[in-house]
Amino acid sequence: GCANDGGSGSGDASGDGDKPYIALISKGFQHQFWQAVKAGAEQAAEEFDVEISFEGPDTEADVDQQIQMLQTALDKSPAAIGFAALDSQAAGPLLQQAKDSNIPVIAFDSGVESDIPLTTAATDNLAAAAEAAKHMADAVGHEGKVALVVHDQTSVTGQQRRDGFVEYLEENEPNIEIVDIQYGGGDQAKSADLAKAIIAAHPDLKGIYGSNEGSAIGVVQAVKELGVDPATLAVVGFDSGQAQMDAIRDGLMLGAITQNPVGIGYETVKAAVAAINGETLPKTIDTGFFWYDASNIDDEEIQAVLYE
Amino acid sequence: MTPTTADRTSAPQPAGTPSTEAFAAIEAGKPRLAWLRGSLQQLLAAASLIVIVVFFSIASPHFFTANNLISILTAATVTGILALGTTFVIITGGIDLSIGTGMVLCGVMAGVFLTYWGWPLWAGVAATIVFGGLLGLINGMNVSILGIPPFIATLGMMLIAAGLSLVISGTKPIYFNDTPEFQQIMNLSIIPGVRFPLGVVIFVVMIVIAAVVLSKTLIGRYAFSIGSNEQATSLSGVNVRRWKIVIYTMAGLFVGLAGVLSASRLSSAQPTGGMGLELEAIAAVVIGGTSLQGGKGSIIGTVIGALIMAVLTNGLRIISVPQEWQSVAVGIVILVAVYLDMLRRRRA
Amino acid sequence: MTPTTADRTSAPQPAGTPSTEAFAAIEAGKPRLAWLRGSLQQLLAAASLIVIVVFFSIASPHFFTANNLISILTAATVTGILALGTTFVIITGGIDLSIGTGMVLCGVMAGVFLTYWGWPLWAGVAATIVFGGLLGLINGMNVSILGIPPFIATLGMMLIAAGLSLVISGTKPIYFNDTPEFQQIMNLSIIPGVRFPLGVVIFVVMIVIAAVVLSKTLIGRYAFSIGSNEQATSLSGVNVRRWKIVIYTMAGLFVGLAGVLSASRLSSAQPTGGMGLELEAIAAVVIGGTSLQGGKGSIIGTVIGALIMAVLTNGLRIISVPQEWQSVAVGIVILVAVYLDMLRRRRA
Amino acid sequence: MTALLELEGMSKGFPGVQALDDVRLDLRHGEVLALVGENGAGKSTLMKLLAGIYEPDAGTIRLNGRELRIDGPRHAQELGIAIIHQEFNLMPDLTIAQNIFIGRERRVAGTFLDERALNRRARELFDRLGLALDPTERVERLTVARQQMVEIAKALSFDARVLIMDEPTAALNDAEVDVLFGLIERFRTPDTGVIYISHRMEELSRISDRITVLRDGRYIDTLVTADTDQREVISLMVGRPIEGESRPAPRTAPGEPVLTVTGLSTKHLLKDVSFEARAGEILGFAGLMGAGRTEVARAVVGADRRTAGTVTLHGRQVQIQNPADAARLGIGYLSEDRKQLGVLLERSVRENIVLASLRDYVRGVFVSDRRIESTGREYVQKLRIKTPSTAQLVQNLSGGNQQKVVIAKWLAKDCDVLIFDEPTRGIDVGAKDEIHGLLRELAAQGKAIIVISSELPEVLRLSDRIAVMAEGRLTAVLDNADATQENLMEYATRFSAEGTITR
Ligand SMILES: Nc1ncnc2c1ncn2[C@@H]1O[C@H](COP(=O)(O)OP(=O)(O)OP(=O)(O)O)[C@@H](O)[C@H]1O
Ligand SMILES: Nc1ncnc2c1ncn2[C@@H]1O[C@H](COP(=O)(O)OP(=O)(O)OP(=O)(O)O)[C@@H](O)[C@H]1O
Ligand SMILES: [Mg+2]
Ligand SMILES: [Mg+2]
Repeated sequence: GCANDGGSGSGDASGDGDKPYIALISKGFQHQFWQAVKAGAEQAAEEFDVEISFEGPDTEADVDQQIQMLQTALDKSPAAIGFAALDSQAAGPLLQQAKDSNIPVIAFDSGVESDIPLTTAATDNLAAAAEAAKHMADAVGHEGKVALVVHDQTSVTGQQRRDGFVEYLEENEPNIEIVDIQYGGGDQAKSADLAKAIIAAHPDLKGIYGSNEGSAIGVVQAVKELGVDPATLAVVGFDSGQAQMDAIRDGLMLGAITQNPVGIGYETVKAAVAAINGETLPKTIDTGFFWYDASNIDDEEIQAVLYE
Repeated sequence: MTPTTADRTSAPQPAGTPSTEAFAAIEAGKPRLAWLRGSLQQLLAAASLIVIVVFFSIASPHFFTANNLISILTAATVTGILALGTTFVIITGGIDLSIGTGMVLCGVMAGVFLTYWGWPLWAGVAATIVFGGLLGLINGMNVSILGIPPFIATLGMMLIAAGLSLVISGTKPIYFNDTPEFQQIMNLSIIPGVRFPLGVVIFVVMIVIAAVVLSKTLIGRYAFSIGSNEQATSLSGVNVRRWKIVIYTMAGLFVGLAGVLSASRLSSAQPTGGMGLELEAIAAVVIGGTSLQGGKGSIIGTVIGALIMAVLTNGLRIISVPQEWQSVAVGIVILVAVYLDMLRRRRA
Repeated sequence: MTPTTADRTSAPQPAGTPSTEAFAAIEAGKPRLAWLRGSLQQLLAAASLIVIVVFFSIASPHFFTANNLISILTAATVTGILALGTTFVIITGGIDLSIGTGMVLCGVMAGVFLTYWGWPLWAGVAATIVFGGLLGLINGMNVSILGIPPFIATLGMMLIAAGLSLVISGTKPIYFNDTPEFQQIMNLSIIPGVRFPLGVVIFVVMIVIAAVVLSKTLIGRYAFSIGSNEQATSLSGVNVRRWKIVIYTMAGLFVGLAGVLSASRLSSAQPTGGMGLELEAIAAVVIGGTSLQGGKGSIIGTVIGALIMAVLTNGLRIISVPQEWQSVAVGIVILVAVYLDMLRRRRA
Repeated sequence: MTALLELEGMSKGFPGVQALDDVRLDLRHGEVLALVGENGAGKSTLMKLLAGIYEPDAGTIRLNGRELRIDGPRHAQELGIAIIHQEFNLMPDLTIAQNIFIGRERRVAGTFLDERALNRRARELFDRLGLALDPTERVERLTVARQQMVEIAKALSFDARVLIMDEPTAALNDAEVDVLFGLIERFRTPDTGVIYISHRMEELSRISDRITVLRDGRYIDTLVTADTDQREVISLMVGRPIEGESRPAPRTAPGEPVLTVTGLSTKHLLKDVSFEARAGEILGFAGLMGAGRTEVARAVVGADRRTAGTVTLHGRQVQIQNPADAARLGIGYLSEDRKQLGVLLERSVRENIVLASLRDYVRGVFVSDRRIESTGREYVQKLRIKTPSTAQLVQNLSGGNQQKVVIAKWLAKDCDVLIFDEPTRGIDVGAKDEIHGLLRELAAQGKAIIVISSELPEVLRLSDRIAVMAEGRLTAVLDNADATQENLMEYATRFSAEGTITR
């Protein structure tokens, strides 16, 4: 069956419905991360008794598709909009249109560079990636070669998770060399194939960082297929998901950063409700991130932000 | 290319061999009538489109509103313009897979001309369209001089364009901050009060131009002829190579224009994406009844195909069909629409 | 003047440029010798592949190592198996766009059979392959009974499969925790000490099976006939509709197997992705010399095509070409390889 | 006075075949020069050299005494050489007018096409030539004969000095042949000349002034038609004498009916066609162009939809939905349209020969290439198919040899009923005799053979009984003894319902 689409059954809610309708346009919908955001949003929708819909383009390269989704959402005259922009400027005219129609906009995930959104519920990706780099540095003994498998080279999250990692190492770890940065589109098989090529090209590689769920699992897969000893090659990941959690428990992966996607979804809807009610909101809502590894993976606090 | 069994049975030919005069008589009133008959059938071809529109109008009060219909046309504009150019290529029996990423590259080039190099608006736009033509020219030469099969020639171009967009833009979007008028090309409201964007007007103009070129000029005539029987066309003394190059180049000009419009719409040149757009555009062409074997096709069909796709995508969102079901629904509707269209033609 | 290289040309070939087969045929009535000559030429077709391999071997010491070569084969396995099945479809003059997302759907079904329903391993795997055949069967019936053009029929299936994968899996990966042996299908090391995965062996076995089916059975013979002249084949008393269904169904079985292998490799059924894989597989087929017009093609060519793609992707990464340049390089190499192959054939 | 066109020392080789070897030919002003030779003698190849399709390996071409090279089809057109190819070169998706004037469209304001003007020009042309063609009709809807008329009209629409016709009458009826000869006579002026290729010997004396004979790619001789006996030409062509023609002796005991067709009708043409074909006999079908003979055959084998009618085989009524059903029941149909519906051009000779009977070559699941090769070779020898090997692609064979391949395809399959639609189209006199012999042999084995032919002499020579069609109806079934060219023509032109008969 189809997973929790309870809230999005009827699109007529906004016009004549009893409940206020909030349209959420995310950057994707197929990945576990976005499904977790959706789950958080639905949780809040239940709690605050509002109607929501949750949509995102097929890939994070599809700016145009996202703009069309935003356009369609506006045409449905919602009470509020939650928006995670793939490109803030590209969405400019539509955001202006929302403002002109007095539809409050709440930004989430990486945010929207504009003063129209009332607030932003997001992870600080630069800081999160730096945290991953710190753990990587510890694991490789502060020297040697490391490589990155990043999910995307043009999206803001891809760039921030790359740059946060790279900048931390450049500033703090003079003896660590970054030998390669490759992009696998978040596709597991493709990421696995390219991680294998990186490992082949650098036999003395000491660590690889995968910047999202698909990239990280791909790296783990590469390590598995090549039979590399996990003790000699540290793998650091991002986000959660069953496969990554298993890899950490099995010792194939050192650890990973997890955001709080459920929190992002929840806070977005909560802020939207507040905005509908005319309340004032803080400029940003930091939903936080966490490092987890074999030592703390079963902690209650961590389990709450992981998803399978 | 060759008449199918079905065609043969369906072809309505009077028995016997009428005399010359009889032919002359039939001739007298024929072209007009035949044209009427032809366009009536085209209108019938739009039946699926109408059914879909009616369905969504009943399903949601938000669908059949001026604003939403304009949104649909806006959404159809870029794919539609790509599909128009590709129609010519497909009629010759070729294919162009490079239109999606080619369009993205053209958008990036618009950014280079206008933002990096600071050219005036008109020059930047013109240069971008010409650049699209250049991509098409290369495709055309690869196909017709080097003899590389169109699928491969344009697949290569698709990959090259995808890479070059990233290289040239430095993997970052380029914004048109110095030429704020640029975004008006797509977005300017031409009717005060109503949000009727200039881009849609451009789309309509391009439809008319494409239709005229296809039916009234040598380009169209030779496109049909080449797709119908390339060898015979060549033996008739037509310079098939040259005309193929012309046709691919023309398709490239459409790609350039689509690049301008999509960048204008987003007020930025996004260096990624575009991959998959070619399938969407080709689907619009084929749904519109143009044959991938070449020799058969029409502009109005392509427009209907593009509209079917745009209406479906929009309508399913408007009635809030869960996203995972949307592509299932689109797939089924495409199958049914094309099947009904086949039936109609077989019966006709 | 050289009439175009379009393969379909039925009229006389230009002076001094007969086809390879004609050349081989001079061995008047000696099929064995002709075969030898034919396969020698196929080996020559691999020249581009060899050049690329040599280039990368020189460029990096890490390229020509046992481990890396195995990585390349592993990477080629899934696309390669898809390409094998598609070769048959393309030889009939058809196309199958549904193989990418169809494969994803098959993976999800493997998860349903094995994890949700707890079937034993062999049953789950068999059922998945059969399920792939079912998808192919539907494609085949749409194409041959309803008469929907292959491009549209399989495009519809592509969208439907993409949606159903998400619906059935609940947009979550399905893990094979209850059947840990499942991941051995792809990953089991068959040679102790060396990591030579079972999946690659399966790939090789499938190559052999496909080659035999294509050259030695009615399926292959009729695929060529249908692609060469469908109407003449039909009038010769061949049940073209039925054989087309058989061929699409067979391609579907390959899709099912690819679904098993890709899910096995990741020990999970990922419900997303697959889109774009069809172009990659079709590209492998066409690079291998199979004509999209139908009537011409070979399994060995497809394998070479798949290897060229896999070697390129791997090699460019090994020598650390910046990623934005990689797709440019792949595009150029594909163009050049196919162009040289055309030259060789024209000369032969 | 110099000749209009002179060829000297022309040679052209293909891999494994020397198609032409030191051939010469001269065409005088105002004459019709016939070019004859067996299938594969090199006639079409020689003409393709003139049309700029092939480049000669050696040889000189002189037009009005001026030596020249022909660079391509366009150049040939500009030099005033127009050609009707043996195989059609038409664009099926375009209209007749568009086909005729392709590459020569006139434009308004330098840009726009004027469809009306184009159709007007075409209609003027047809009026001038006296052809009944509708300029706006799409070519894919035309029968083979009409396509041939379009090709002829196209060639005559050029302002040509040299007109080359490669077997223009192969698909034509006597009536249309008369029209064509009229056109040729009108074309012939003191400035022009015609090269005319045909396998129909009786035409040569009617139309040609001189006859040039080729054999095995070599020049043999040129004869003045008026002083030459037909038999002499044939023996020069074939290198041996050929038996005269004779009509079959009346059969004493008519065989059992094998195929019985009753009340066959189709949506557009056929009305209530009933006939039977008996074991051991050849049933001929005669009629004018478009009379519906092809349509009868197609409807019987299920290639076209029937609106009414039953087919009975060996006394049992059968359901035939498609040609596969027919083939399974032992009914074979050889199409008149060789290129579109007959051969697989890009496949080998042997593959084509076994296409209809491929199932017989399967051992277990595998196809036996060795047995295919031996069958292929058997028929190559039996029908004298001129090819370097059975692996040769059919597209590299001469037209007549391609036709032999199609015939071989049906001979190789064991059918009870064989329907041959224009089986000897493009086949030389010698081979025609042999094929007639083979058909007789098959009939003698107890099969029912149906032959559709537009050549009345062939129908008369071959058939035990003759069915005549007009406007989709069967107007007569005659015993051979009662049939003459005259009464067949009379039945073929019965254009109203009154003459319709059953059986
Ligand atoms: N493209 C080609 N490749 C190889 N062989 C060829 C090619 N074209 C013609 N031939 C061979 O050249 C020879 C002469 O062929 P051509 O078509 O000129 O014969 P023809 O006299 O026109 O015969 P027909 O009466 O059957 O039309 C034949 O043996 C034929 O097989
Ligand atoms: N593909 C087609 N589409 C439409 N009409 C056709 C087609 N083929 C044949 N016809 C029509 O069917 C009628 C009968 O054609 P058919 O081929 O059966 O005649 P025929 O007696 O075999 O004569 P011939 O073959 O010499 O033209 C003609 O009026 C013809 O125009
Ligand atoms: Mg010939
Ligand atoms: Mg006929």
